[in-house]
Amino acid sequence: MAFRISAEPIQPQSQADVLQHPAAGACATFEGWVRDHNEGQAVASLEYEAYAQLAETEGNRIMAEATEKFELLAAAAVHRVGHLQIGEMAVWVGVAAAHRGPAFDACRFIIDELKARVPIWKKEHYVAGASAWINCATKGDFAADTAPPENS
Amino acid sequence: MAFRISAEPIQPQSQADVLQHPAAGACATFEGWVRDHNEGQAVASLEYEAYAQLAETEGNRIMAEATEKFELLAAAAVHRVGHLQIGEMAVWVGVAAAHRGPAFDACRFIIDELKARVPIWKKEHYVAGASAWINCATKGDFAADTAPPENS
Amino acid sequence: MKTLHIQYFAILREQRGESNETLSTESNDAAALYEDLQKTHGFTLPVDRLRVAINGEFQPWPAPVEDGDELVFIPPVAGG
Amino acid sequence: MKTLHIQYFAILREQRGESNETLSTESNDAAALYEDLQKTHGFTLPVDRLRVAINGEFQPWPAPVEDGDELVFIPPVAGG
Repeated sequence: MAFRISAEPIQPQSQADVLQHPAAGACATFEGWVRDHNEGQAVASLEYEAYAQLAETEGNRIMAEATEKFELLAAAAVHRVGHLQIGEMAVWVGVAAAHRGPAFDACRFIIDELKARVPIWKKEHYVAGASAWINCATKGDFAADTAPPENS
Repeated sequence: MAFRISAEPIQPQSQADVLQHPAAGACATFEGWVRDHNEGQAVASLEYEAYAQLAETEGNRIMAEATEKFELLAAAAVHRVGHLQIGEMAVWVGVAAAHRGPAFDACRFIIDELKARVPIWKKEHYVAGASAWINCATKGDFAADTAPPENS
Repeated sequence: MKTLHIQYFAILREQRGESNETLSTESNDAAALYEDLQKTHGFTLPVDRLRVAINGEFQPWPAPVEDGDELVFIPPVAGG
Repeated sequence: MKTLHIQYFAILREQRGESNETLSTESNDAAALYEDLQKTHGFTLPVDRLRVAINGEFQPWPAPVEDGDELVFIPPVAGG
């Protein structure tokens, strides 16, 4: 039931191996990938930065909450940091449970809580050259270092 | 956007490769595993049998429904047939979408519909020696070939 | 008389003791045919717990049959 | 006077131009300290959009500080 921060590319298969459990009939996973657009802008790459110590503490707290709330048999999650290109995996969450309902619900709970609570930050680099820390706007939608052009 | 029946063990990584899409920010997968118990009975192994032609037709219809309903960017699923041991993967479903909400919803829709509509049958072999085709009971919970002992 | 080809799966295959058979019948629909076969072979599932596919597609009961049709009676499914 | 150790991440790190600093302050809580630092360094985020961690744990505002504490001001998170 562990959450960790990784500076190396995430290997989903080796993550999934820890979920094996003879009583498990259902395994749900979620992967967050770097996509080529956000809020109408063409994205070139993403930078992720974490306060790793507290991120792992808070992430493990979320895993424990999910385990208790949904009667999980196993759960694991990892979040990448560093400079990621389009298509790279930013986050992986996997859970195993006896039945699929709790597996889906727990997987979604974990990714929702990770996104809401864990001290990880994301800077978008746009194809047009600007960049912005997401959710850090003090006016408008972005806290742009340089204003992204409107038509990018 | 394909569903298929496989007599060979499912390789999730090679399945997942088909989901790659530059606009995809979210990938949800579901795996059904053979678990060691069902309805209070200790399970030794499972046999899956399919009417493969219609299973693939109906499975692909479900994939198309999901793709339209949830604006998926990619989707794939495979269901195993044959005699499976505890821990083996019986079914794999994977979808990719721009955002995680539709990805989770579509993945769940697909597995729910596959289970409800696709002509695949499951025979449970119990540790105690009996076996039963699931959902085929004509009285009680199981259509047992031989009545499973009550305390298994 | 019609000649029909039937495939059996799962519990019906086991109860029939065969995976398929070709037979001649006066039945006009798949529901009536199943009820005849049920008596002969002791199928435990009543017709209202089955679906039927004709020539590779699900058909609503009573599912009229024609000479040369390929039928599959479909017990309650249990994939996943 | 208290000596405090501060780590900066993300937008605050960029706006501060440093990942960490040690400073002496008369501030009694992290909220007051942030507002002083905000004036000095031009941080764009107001204190009510931040959280604060002291010695590795989240603390509710105004978050009293003691000599030797390690502080991290936490901008709105955006994992996933």
